[in-house]
Amino acid sequence: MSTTFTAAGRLARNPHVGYAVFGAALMTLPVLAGSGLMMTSTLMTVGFTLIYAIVAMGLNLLLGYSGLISLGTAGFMGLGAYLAAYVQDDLGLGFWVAVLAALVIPTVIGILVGVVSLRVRSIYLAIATLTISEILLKTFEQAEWFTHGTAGKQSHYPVILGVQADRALVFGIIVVALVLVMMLTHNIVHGQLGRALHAMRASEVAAQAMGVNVLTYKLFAFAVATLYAGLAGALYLFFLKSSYPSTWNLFLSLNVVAMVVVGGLRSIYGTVVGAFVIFAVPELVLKRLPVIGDVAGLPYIFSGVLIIVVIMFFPQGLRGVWDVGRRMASTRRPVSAPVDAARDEVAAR
Amino acid sequence: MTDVLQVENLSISFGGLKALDDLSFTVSDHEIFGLIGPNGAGKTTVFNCVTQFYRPDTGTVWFAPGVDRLVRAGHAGTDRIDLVGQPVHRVIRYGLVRTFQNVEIIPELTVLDNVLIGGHVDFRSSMIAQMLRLPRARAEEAQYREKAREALRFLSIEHLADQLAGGQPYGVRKRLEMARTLMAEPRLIILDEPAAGLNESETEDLADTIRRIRDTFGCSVLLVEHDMGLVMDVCDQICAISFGKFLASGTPVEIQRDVRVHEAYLGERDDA
Amino acid sequence: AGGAAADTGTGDGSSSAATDDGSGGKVQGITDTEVLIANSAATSGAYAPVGVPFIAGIQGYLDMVNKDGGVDGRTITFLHTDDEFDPAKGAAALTKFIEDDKVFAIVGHFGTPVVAATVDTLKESGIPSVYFATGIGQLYAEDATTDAEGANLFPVQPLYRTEGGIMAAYAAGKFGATKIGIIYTNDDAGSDLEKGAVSQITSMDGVDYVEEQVAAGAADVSAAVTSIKNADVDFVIIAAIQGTMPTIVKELAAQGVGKDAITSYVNVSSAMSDAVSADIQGKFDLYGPGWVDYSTDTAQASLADFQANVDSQYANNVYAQTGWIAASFFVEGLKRLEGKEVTWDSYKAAMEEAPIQNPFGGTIDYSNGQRKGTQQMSLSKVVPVSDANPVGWEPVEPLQSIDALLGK
Amino acid sequence: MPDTALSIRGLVIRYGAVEAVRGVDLDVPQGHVVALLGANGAGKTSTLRAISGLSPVAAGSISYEGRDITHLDAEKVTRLGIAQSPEGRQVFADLTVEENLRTGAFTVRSKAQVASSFDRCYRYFPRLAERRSQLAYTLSGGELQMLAIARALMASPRLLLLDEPSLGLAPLVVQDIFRILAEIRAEGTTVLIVEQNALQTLKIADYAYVLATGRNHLEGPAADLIQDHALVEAYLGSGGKHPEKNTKETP
Amino acid sequence: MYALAALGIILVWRTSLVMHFAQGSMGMFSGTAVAFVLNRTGAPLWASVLVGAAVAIALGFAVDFAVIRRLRRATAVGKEIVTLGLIMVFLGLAPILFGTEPMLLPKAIPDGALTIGDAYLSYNGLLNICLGVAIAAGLFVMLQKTKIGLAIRATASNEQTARLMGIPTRRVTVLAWAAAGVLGMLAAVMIAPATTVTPTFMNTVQVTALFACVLGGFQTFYGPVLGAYLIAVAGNFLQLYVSSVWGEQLLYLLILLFLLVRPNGLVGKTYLKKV
Ligand SMILES: Nc1ncnc2c1ncn2[C@@H]1O[C@H](COP(=O)(O)OP(=O)(O)OP(=O)(O)O)[C@@H](O)[C@H]1O
Ligand SMILES: Nc1ncnc2c1ncn2[C@@H]1O[C@H](COP(=O)(O)OP(=O)(O)OP(=O)(O)O)[C@@H](O)[C@H]1O
Ligand SMILES: [Mg+2]
Ligand SMILES: [Mg+2]
Repeated sequence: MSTTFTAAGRLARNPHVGYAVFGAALMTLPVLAGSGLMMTSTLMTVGFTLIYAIVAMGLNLLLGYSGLISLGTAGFMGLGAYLAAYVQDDLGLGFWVAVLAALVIPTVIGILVGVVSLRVRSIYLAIATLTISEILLKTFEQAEWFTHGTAGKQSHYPVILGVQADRALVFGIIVVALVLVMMLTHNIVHGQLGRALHAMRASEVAAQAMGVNVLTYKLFAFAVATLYAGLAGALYLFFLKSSYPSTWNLFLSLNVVAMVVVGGLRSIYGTVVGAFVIFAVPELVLKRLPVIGDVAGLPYIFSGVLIIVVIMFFPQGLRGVWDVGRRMASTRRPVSAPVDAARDEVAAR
Repeated sequence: MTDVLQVENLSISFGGLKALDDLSFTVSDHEIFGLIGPNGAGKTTVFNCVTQFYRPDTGTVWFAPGVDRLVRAGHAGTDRIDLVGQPVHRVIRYGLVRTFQNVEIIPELTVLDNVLIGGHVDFRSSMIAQMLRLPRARAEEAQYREKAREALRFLSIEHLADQLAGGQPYGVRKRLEMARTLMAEPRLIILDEPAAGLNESETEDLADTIRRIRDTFGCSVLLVEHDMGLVMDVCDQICAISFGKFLASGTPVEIQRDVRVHEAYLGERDDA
Repeated sequence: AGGAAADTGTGDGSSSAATDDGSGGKVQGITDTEVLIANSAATSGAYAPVGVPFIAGIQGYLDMVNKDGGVDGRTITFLHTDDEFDPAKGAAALTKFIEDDKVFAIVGHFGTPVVAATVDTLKESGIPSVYFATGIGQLYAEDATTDAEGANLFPVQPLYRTEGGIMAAYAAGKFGATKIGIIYTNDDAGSDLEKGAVSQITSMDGVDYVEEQVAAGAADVSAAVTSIKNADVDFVIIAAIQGTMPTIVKELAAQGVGKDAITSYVNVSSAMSDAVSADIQGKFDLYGPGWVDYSTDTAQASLADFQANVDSQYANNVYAQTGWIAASFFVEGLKRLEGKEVTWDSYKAAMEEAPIQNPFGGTIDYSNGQRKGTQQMSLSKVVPVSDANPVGWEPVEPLQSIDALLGK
Repeated sequence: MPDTALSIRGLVIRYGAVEAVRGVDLDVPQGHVVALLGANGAGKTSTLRAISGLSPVAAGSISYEGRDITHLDAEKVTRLGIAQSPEGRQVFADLTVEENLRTGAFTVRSKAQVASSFDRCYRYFPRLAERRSQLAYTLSGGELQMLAIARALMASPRLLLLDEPSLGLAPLVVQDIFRILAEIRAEGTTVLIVEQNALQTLKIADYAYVLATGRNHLEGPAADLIQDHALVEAYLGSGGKHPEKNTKETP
Repeated sequence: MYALAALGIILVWRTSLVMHFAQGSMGMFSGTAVAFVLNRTGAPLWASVLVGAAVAIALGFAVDFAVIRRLRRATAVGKEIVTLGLIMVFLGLAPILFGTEPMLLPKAIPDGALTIGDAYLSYNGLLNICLGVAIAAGLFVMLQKTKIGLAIRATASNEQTARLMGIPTRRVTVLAWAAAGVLGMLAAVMIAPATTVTPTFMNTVQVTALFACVLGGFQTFYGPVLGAYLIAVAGNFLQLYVSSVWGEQLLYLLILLFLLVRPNGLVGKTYLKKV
């Protein structure tokens, strides 16, 4: 009895089990929706939220761990979406090739772009990536053979292993992808890779002195971020069955940054929460509130206010709520406050 | 072959300012070598030139970390190499590690994780292996954790291993930086003002630690410090510089007797 | 494509509408007292200036109908939500309407990105969808017999391609242009207009063209205008909507291009004529097609109704008027079923039954699966605002089709 | 006893759950040099920052010349004539040496006085005069320290707070610093100094406090404490290494 | 006009180290206010602009008091995201407050143009350019030569230490936000005559202003002004002589390549951390 208990305890403490359980919980949503206990539209909103959580996870790795800010997320996500559509629908090569293309090509382009743009720092990098995103966006509008231009690209639910997917199945794929991404991210940040990224953010010079090849690791983080963005783009396409150029604009990139910041830098679950707050809360909560939901434009304003308020009260993101809760639960390890202060100092510099 | 580091004719200038002017000195095996000089004499600049944060205008920095080390770093067939022109992040591969004048640690990581960064170059598992958490990578991670704990134990701060580095007092952070250098199997450790901000008894502990490091790890130490008590206590050899130029060198006793050093640096003889 | 999806709809309606309510005559969102319809539109942020009046127009018409007791004893309830012009949000909203709220029809589906993302969903579900506030090509069909081909879609507003063709036809047919300059924006409106115009021009003998692209929303279009000027054209098509159109016109005037120009019907509003009339005064004329014709008595009556039922701030707002039109088209279908059973199929059949009168002039014929939106356009030109002409546009030509214009 | 310039009662400072200062009392008489000593992490810096309005004060009070300044904004504290050379130098990295000094004199209205302050600082630290148009971040460690001290002097403060002024300075310059302190004191400036260099500090100070783990541990006229060197040594030496193990010590 | 918007961004960046994404939206908001006053009350342009300036200043104050000031503990990115929230608020508020009808603004100088050879330049355009250069020059002098300038730069460099020096950093930041607001408003008023006043009319301005900032470098005030004019000229040139379809992409690509060569912009200095 007690041995099973400890084994179970160990299992429960394994973060990967946590992610799997999280995924399993999400998998019940299509069932709920199918049985009418939950609105089907909620399933769609949650699905898109999870897709954004995937992109945001990549950006969190970039921003939270490596301290690099990218405003090019939307462009790469769009590229993933269009590639998936092009390979699946125009070339007819099927789901797997489409996913592969959406993973590989943006990543390769991301790395190439990274080689150029990672030479510039901080704010310049942000805008350099914005430049790339704008170039991609303009290309989506113009390259009709590829994107169907401003009429928007249409696609279909994929056929996977001979099975015609439907909304619930694509949702399931999104969940699986998210769980894998969470696990992968966990592995990256809880090991040598993550430490090297940390070191790079805290002090580039010290990191170099410790033998961290800064450019390689920046590229690595950038590549992972584009990989996730490409994946998310493909999932977006399969879920929406369409892609429209102007979707992939600066505003989306900023929203993804907002998800990371609102959820909390360097927090895996926080990123999912952030995506939920930024994308789903306005849809599922604000628009359904009395008064606010009734006046056109008000929910939108309140989404903005929501972002501001969260950052005002939880400068470390909503993850901070978790930390505070944990600190209250066990006063044994009062660790995060000094770090906050230290982080402020870093930020102030 | 008994010289680990040979700095020859090093010069660098910033704009019109000649920060280093034809400076040469040599650090031997197992030696604790002190570099002293007035503020702005160029000591930190020497360190930066040796570790390639700055590209010197002229001069060479010969480093002889031992043949196996060179072979491991991909330089078979030589017994020393010129560090000038090497990328910064490669320098540590040869066994040359430094600390910083303004302690550089990662506040958001635990003390242990901070030390683990020091082992970065020796980490063998590929990125992929780490991302997939293959058994090999896990084993290596465990092995390095143990090594990092040892390093912390060596500096008597093992009990702080799991605390965040950010909240630690200055003294602990300095030790932490030192523990980090031990992870890289150093041949030469460069310390920039390790005693700054420490009180007298802590400084004494530091002297002891530096000697123990030298003896345990069989490496050399190159040290910049304004605390003459420490310098005179631990150093085997001292080189004094002023305005980027060589001023004097010798044993602590010789340096203390040197008039030029007194004029430029030490002032009245009432401290030490 | 028809075969696979044939089970969702049942052909051209006439055979199935009245009787078949079991398998083919699907129905939802309708009770003895109420009809539920919905749309999502961007009513916040950048597109609020279009979305908000549009919704107000729809609601205004429905209010008028409901005040008179509704249609066949049913009042019409209109649900709408803000999709922020985001296709993901729009798709979720549409799912909500169709599957959760179970509305009877979608009226005034709004915005290119959202419509493009959901047009397949609409076709799959078979839900009657009346009026699209966009002009994208996916809505166009010559003889849609199944929902998979878009039989359940009833576009009203001119599709940009159609309009582009008409603009070119006016240029050549009315103004005798032989070399037409096209300045188009890189958004859906601009490029579809451009495509329509170019395909029309290439089908006409002896007419040539040059074209320049500008960014939608660009503040500086001088390069494009200079190119057009240097090409020495004799007529200019300004394929741009909203803010970019005045930018281009002002630049044309500023650079002294001095050739008459035509722009999209979307721009035919007092706000736009205000924006440019001073600049072009005495330099050249700016024309714009219209798919409505206020000159008729019916149109004047409709305008009075419109102004009585929508917020006074939208009295001259074209987007509010299009909302009004959208609702009236939908209601027309319902009215045709008075006393009969209302199902999706019967509704679609009713829409095809006979051409439908646009309250502001013109008719649209959906019979035999035609889904082409408005096919005839009038022409008006910018004049200074006066008491006689409060809108700043003066009618020049009545509604005409391309063939009529080219004298075929 | 002359008027009290600065008086601190029961000061408590918390960073999140860490209690860095746990009830410190301290008096600085007008025109005196008072030393604040203690091991690493004893709470000296936190105390100085609290005086300047940079640390959040959880409990206790700080008054300056009879006026309560406990929760006063940093910028207003400075306007009262309190200047600080902070720990870690904190110079404006992307400003030149001269501009840095000018910020120090921000609260000084009179141009003549600013000019004379410049003269004085450049006289004390000729090295800074040589480097006056160099960007601060390129300075050496010691030069930065000089700049931080000089910048505080530029305000011609009536109360000068120095946090480890000798850090990173060459022995010769350290001697200069202590000489300068004596000179400043002679001009009537009150000084509260935090130092690791206990012996030398006690030599020029009038009175000294020793803190350990955030509490008053020992105080007395500096001359007496020098005599009692062994005692000082014991306190200064013990607290540093394992501060968190020392919790049982209370006065 | 890009120059002015860019200046506003730089001003906020220099004082708060926050990338001001809402610059365009705030300019849009106060610019719309100008148009609203002008169209509804028939007030002359200059009076409307004054009202707009008041609105812009009030907005700057409001944003600083209500939001930025309370963000002491937030990171720079956090603050940047707050400016994103502000975009949504202003974009949402504008149609609700000022109605959804597109509005118009006349030019300051209605007509007349200068012709130099083939090129021509309207007097209004000339005014815009002069104003841009003059404001940039004024800001430059203010920043480099005056005490307020020093206070601004010190605040940007290290806010806490600046307070320690007795610099009223709050007033400095509020000033910067208000000034940025006015600059945004001016940019809006200049650009408005060329188009209509809608919630989106400042979008390209925002993006172009950001590009102007990197092109010119964030460290100086004249850099971004230079960058803005360069982008305008090069953009036109590329579209005229290369391709109206791909000209813009090409321009962006060039900016990117330029950054490769000069990672800190035209007149930027490298800022190396010294160890
Ligand atoms: N990047 C640089 N640009 C301009 N001057 C520099 C730069 N780096 C160093 N200097 C100048 O070179 C001189 C030597 O600096 P360095 O930091 O080596 O001195 P140091 O001997 O370490 O002094 P300290 O003991 O004060 O730390 C100083 O006067 C400094 O101002
Ligand atoms: N910003 C902060 N956040 C969290 N903890 C802090 C912070 N600043 C100081 N501390 C903690 O408060 C305690 C007192 O610190 P303080 O800097 O006041 O000590 P000190 O006496 O000046 O030490 P030192 O000699 O190292 O300068 C230390 O344990 C330190 O780790
Ligand atoms: Mg140094
Ligand atoms: Mg201290």
